[in-house]
Amino acid sequence: MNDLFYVSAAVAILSTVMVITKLNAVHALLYLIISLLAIALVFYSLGAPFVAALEVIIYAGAIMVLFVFVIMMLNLGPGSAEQEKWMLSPGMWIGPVVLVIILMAELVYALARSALRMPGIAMVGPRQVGIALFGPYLIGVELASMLLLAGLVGAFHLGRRDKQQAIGEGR
Amino acid sequence: MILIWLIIIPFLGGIIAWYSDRLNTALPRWISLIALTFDFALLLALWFKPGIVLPPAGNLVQGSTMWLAELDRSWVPQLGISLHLAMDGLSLLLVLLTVFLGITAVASSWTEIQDRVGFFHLNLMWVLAGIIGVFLAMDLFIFYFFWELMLIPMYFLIALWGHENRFYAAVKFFIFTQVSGLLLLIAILGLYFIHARNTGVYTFDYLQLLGTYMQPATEFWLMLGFLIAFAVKLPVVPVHTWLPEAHTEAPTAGSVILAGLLLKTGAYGLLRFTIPLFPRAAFEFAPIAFVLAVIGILYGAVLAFAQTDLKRLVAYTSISHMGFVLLGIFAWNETALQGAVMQIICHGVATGALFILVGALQERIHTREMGRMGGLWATAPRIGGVALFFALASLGLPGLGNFIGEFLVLLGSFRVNIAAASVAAVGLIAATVYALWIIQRVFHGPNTFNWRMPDFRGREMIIMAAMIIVIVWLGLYPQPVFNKAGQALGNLQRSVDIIEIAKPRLSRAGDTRRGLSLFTDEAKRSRRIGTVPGVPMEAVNGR
Amino acid sequence: MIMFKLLWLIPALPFAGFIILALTGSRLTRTRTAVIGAGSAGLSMVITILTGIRFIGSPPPGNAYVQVLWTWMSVGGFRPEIAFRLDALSLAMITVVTAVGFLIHLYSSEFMAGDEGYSRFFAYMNLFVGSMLTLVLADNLLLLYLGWEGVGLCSYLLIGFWYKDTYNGYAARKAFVVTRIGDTAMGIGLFLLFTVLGTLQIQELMQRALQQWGSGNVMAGAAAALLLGGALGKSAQLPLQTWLPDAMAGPTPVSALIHAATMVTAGVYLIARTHVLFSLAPLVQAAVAVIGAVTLLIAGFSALTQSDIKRVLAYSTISQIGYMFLALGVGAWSAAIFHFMTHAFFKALLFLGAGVVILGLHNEHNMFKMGGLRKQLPLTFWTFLIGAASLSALPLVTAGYYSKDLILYSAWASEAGSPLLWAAGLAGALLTALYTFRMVFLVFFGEEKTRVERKPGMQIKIPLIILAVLSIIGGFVETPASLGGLHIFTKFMYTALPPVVNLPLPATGEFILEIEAALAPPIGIFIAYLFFLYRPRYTGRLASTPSGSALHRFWFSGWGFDWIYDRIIVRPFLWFARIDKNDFLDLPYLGTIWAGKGVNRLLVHTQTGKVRWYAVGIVIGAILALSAMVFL
Amino acid sequence: MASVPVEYGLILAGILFILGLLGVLVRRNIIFILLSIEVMLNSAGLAFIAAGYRWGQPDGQIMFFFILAMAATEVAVGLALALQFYNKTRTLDTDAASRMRG
Repeated sequence: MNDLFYVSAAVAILSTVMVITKLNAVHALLYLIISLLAIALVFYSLGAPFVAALEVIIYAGAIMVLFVFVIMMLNLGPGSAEQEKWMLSPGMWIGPVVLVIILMAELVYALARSALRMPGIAMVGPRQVGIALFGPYLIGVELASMLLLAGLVGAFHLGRRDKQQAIGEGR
Repeated sequence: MILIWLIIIPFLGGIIAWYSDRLNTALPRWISLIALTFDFALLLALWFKPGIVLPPAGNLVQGSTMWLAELDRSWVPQLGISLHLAMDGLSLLLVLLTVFLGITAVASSWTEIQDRVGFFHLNLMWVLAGIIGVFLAMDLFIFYFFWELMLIPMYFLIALWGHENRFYAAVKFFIFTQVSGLLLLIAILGLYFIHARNTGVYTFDYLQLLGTYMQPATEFWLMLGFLIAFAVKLPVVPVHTWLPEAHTEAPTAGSVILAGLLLKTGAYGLLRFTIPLFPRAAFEFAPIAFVLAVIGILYGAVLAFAQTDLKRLVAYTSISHMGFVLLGIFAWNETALQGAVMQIICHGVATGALFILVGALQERIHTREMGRMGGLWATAPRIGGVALFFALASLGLPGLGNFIGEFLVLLGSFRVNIAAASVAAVGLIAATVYALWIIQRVFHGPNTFNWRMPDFRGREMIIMAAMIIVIVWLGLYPQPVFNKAGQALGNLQRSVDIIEIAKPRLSRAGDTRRGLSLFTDEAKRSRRIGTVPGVPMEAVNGR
Repeated sequence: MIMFKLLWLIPALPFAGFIILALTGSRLTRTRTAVIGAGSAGLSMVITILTGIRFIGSPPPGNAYVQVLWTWMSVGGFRPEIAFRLDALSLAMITVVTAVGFLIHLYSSEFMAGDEGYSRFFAYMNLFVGSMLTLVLADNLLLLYLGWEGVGLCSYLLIGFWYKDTYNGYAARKAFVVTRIGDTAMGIGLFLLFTVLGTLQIQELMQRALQQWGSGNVMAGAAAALLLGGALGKSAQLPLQTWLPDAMAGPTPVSALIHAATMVTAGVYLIARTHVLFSLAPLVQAAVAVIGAVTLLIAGFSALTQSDIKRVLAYSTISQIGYMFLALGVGAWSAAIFHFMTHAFFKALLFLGAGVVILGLHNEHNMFKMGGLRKQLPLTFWTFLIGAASLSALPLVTAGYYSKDLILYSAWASEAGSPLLWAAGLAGALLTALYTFRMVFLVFFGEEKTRVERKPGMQIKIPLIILAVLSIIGGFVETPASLGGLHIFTKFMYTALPPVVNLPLPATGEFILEIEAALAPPIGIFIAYLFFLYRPRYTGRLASTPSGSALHRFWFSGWGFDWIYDRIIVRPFLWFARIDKNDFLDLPYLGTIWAGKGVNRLLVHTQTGKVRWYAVGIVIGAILALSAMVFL
Repeated sequence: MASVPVEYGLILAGILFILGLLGVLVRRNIIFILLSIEVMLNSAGLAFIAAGYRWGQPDGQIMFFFILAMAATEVAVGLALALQFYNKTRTLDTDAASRMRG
């Protein structure tokens, strides 16, 4: 199990690096899917098989498909990669990288301060999760459903092309 | 119950006036007038209520015997908030002034306001309700509530019906009063918690908070919180600059209420709260207050003279006159306090009348710039005569009420601080300069711009006649007012004396107060309290 | 006693007249206005005279009668009353005020006939008479102060009566403000007196002062000096004399009543009333004498150079009040009041005569454009001549001689007197005769330069005649020892004022003093004749020398006092008012506004509108927050 | 079963999080920004899972469940916005939408 964790962690990091550096959106998306799958494995190795499955089905499946659709609808064409390259000038990396490294150093320092190489305890199966989900967290679930509904309505509203725009394009 | 009605009548009157606007634009005016007249009648009933016997000297009498009318209902007992309204002679006088000026304000805006009449009267009546509440509240929480309540309608009065620069003026007014109001809130809460820590009783009740013991430094800072809030309203000189703007830009009724009433809430606060609640700190502060008062008197007068905008000029005179009030309050002897109360009332009436006059002029010739006026006496002798009268009242002509106020303030403060009183007296000369300047610039001289305008007629003459009668009455026979105020002021003074006896830690300020051993009755006073003039209490008590 | 009960009517009647005229405005006819205006003053005079006869006939106990109307207020031991006190001093004052007041009202009813502000004029005049009577009759200093300010107000209103001319307004304001400076000093004096002695009731105050203070007490000195400040302002004495010449901008009857006969002598009355304080403060009293002496000389020299007939009379008034102050300063209280009385008669007469001239010549004030009016205005000439003789103190026949002689004698002989004061007075007497007859010669003698357009009617002539008679016989009630030694007036005054304490002086000494005092006026008149009638060229030559013209200008401008006050008070005040019009103290608040706007302008740059930029902000915030959590 | 130390999971979450953050900071294309946000959300979920693993409780997984719901909503709305944005400006460059600068 340990090996699984280390390997999939390495894969996740590498593919995530590719996500933020690739110029082509579809390529980046594919790397993200790989990253998500690797993280699903990490979840499994951390004793959360149910979530690992969710990760694969919902994240890597459903959400990523949304991205694919949108990229398809935008229909960016061949020039987009060049434009992306122009937008991503090397000098721009310096500031963010410095900031991010500081943040990371702080995170690691914070973790290292309480370093107790704590081992995990046990696998938590779908059953326990389900009981908790529909027991004490029931209101949370309801709220999540409402959030999803709101997202649905919002996405529908925003994604709709208003008439004027449609007329403008038709001309 | 009569007290709550005093507040509710204008409050409801305002709402009804607002709605009645839709039926007829004259209706809000009549409704406001009727509501205020009703209030006035209630107050007259209180005025003629059989007098209350003064409690024997040296006893702070609490409870019903102190008041002409009282209402004390528990409201939020958990936090010690109660709906405690009470009226003594001082409050009665100030509420009477409020309603009287309210009526004149409604009458003076009869033709001036043509836009959103209903809403205007709503704001007007609510300001009045708030002011009445401030004068009646005996619970600090309720007091603060009314204190804030009167600001917001005032803001709208300035911002919606004001003149050219109204938004700037309204915002400036609001920020000044709001910031100082927050200091007041902090100080109230500080007092509340200190009282609770001392006694375990959480209460906002004024009478219970009187005499709360605290460290001198704490007392000083809390006193400062109260003082600043009231000083901004009064206004005392370095924090006065909202006043000229607000007064100038407000509509006539707004200026009348600002100058006649809102400023008075500051004076009332000092009188009722700042000094009785924090006597030692206040008396320690007294020398500074004297200096500020004197500066205010002279500076306001000089700046009044410097103005070319007539309304602004009148606004600056308020600063000068309220300096006398500050002087009188901090002198804290009967003569000076009575003078301060008299000055409050007379300044309210006289300055209100001057603002109505300016408003009437502006309505007729559409300018406030004195350079564009001159020689108006020939075309409007009545306006000229009335203006002359109130200018004379303003410069403190004997025989008129303002003189009584200023004279008594100076007489009382002379006993406490000769230098302050003497320099303040110079303010009378400066007052002469600006008051006569108004008359010269507006009514005398050649009528360069060939103004022709209608003179005062019925409605305006009635307002003016009422105000003239009040001023002359107060100038020649002010005793009824002194009788009413005397009992209340006596109670306030006694409450301070008792606190000083109860806590035998007389500070240096105590000496300042009775420092002039030259003067016999101060020495007498000291003997009553049990000190030798000039010797701190510690020495007497052998500490 | 019934007569005394009517005392309150004496000031009340003019006040009633004022109220009626003020309320009716210009709706009454001119005749009715005049009847109300002059009638109220006349009625008041009748009551005064009846009361006076009664008072002299059977004096009330203590030689004083006090009528309390009501308690003004009662605050913390301060309990002034609206109360009137009739004693010898106030009786003399009210008699003069009502008599001269009524005559001038009568005169004005014709003099002002063509003026559009007819009823306003009479309203103000009535208000003045009422206030003046209140001042004089007041039983306590606060009521006196009410009258005191009231007359100042009326002076202001009447100087600026022709308000359309900006200069008149200036003169009026100057008068009010300058006198108010003195009034404020007086007010502080009242505070001091009440604070120390605990009352403002005059008799009570004087008694307590005598009990509590010895002679030379600092408090008494301070109080007396402050009251003196008020008196100096009101009576136009050095250094507050500058307003009176300008006050001549008002109508001539006003100058006659307010600025010659009555109001300006209020200061003399005040000092006489509070003489106890001044006796307790010898230093201040000496100052009164010195101020009087210096003022009478300075004003005399200024009068010599004026070309405006009314300004000559104004300076002469200052000078004559200087005599009264001199008398007060040497303790000759009665002499001061005596001179007040005769001065009221002849100075009112002179002003009224000058008014006739001015009216007749279409508002011409310049004496050099007049001349030879003797033939055209015979009655005016003769009465004016009588007034001038009385002012010059022409010996034996005029009232002015007797009063001035008394003052000069006291200045030498009194305990507090000194030969220097006497010399100043004597020089002043010569000067008085000189400038008075300069005026008479310029106006009534010489060649006729203009035609008189308007001849006076009966309402003008009657007051002139009565005042002329009074200017002659008014002095016979008090004569020096060598001329019969009548002392009716001073004896009467001694019931209210202490007699002057004279050093023993041999009878021959007194006689010599009288001769000298009697000689000064004729010499002055002779010089005037020499310079202004017989050989006017000399004058022109003298005035055209460099030092002569410089001196002329210096005297003409009233010794440069106006210039000094303009530089040290008026201009700094105006300068400060101008630069501070927008209030320096608002700057800190404006500063906060500017600071707020400045910071806003800086922070605006952080709002780039770019999402990534905001994200960087979040990251930096996160770093800081985390640092705080980790490292703190 | 020798288990993975919880810290490692947390560090992995941290690394992924800052990578996502880097993406947000560096990329101007709105699609990439959304992708990077997904990475960050996911790493947050990972941190919860790691915590849940430490205590053997289901709460961590439930938090992940909620994050998942939120991410789905966010992506739906965000992508709709991106479409709208592209329709309006004909670009995906977020810097083009800077009308709110002060």
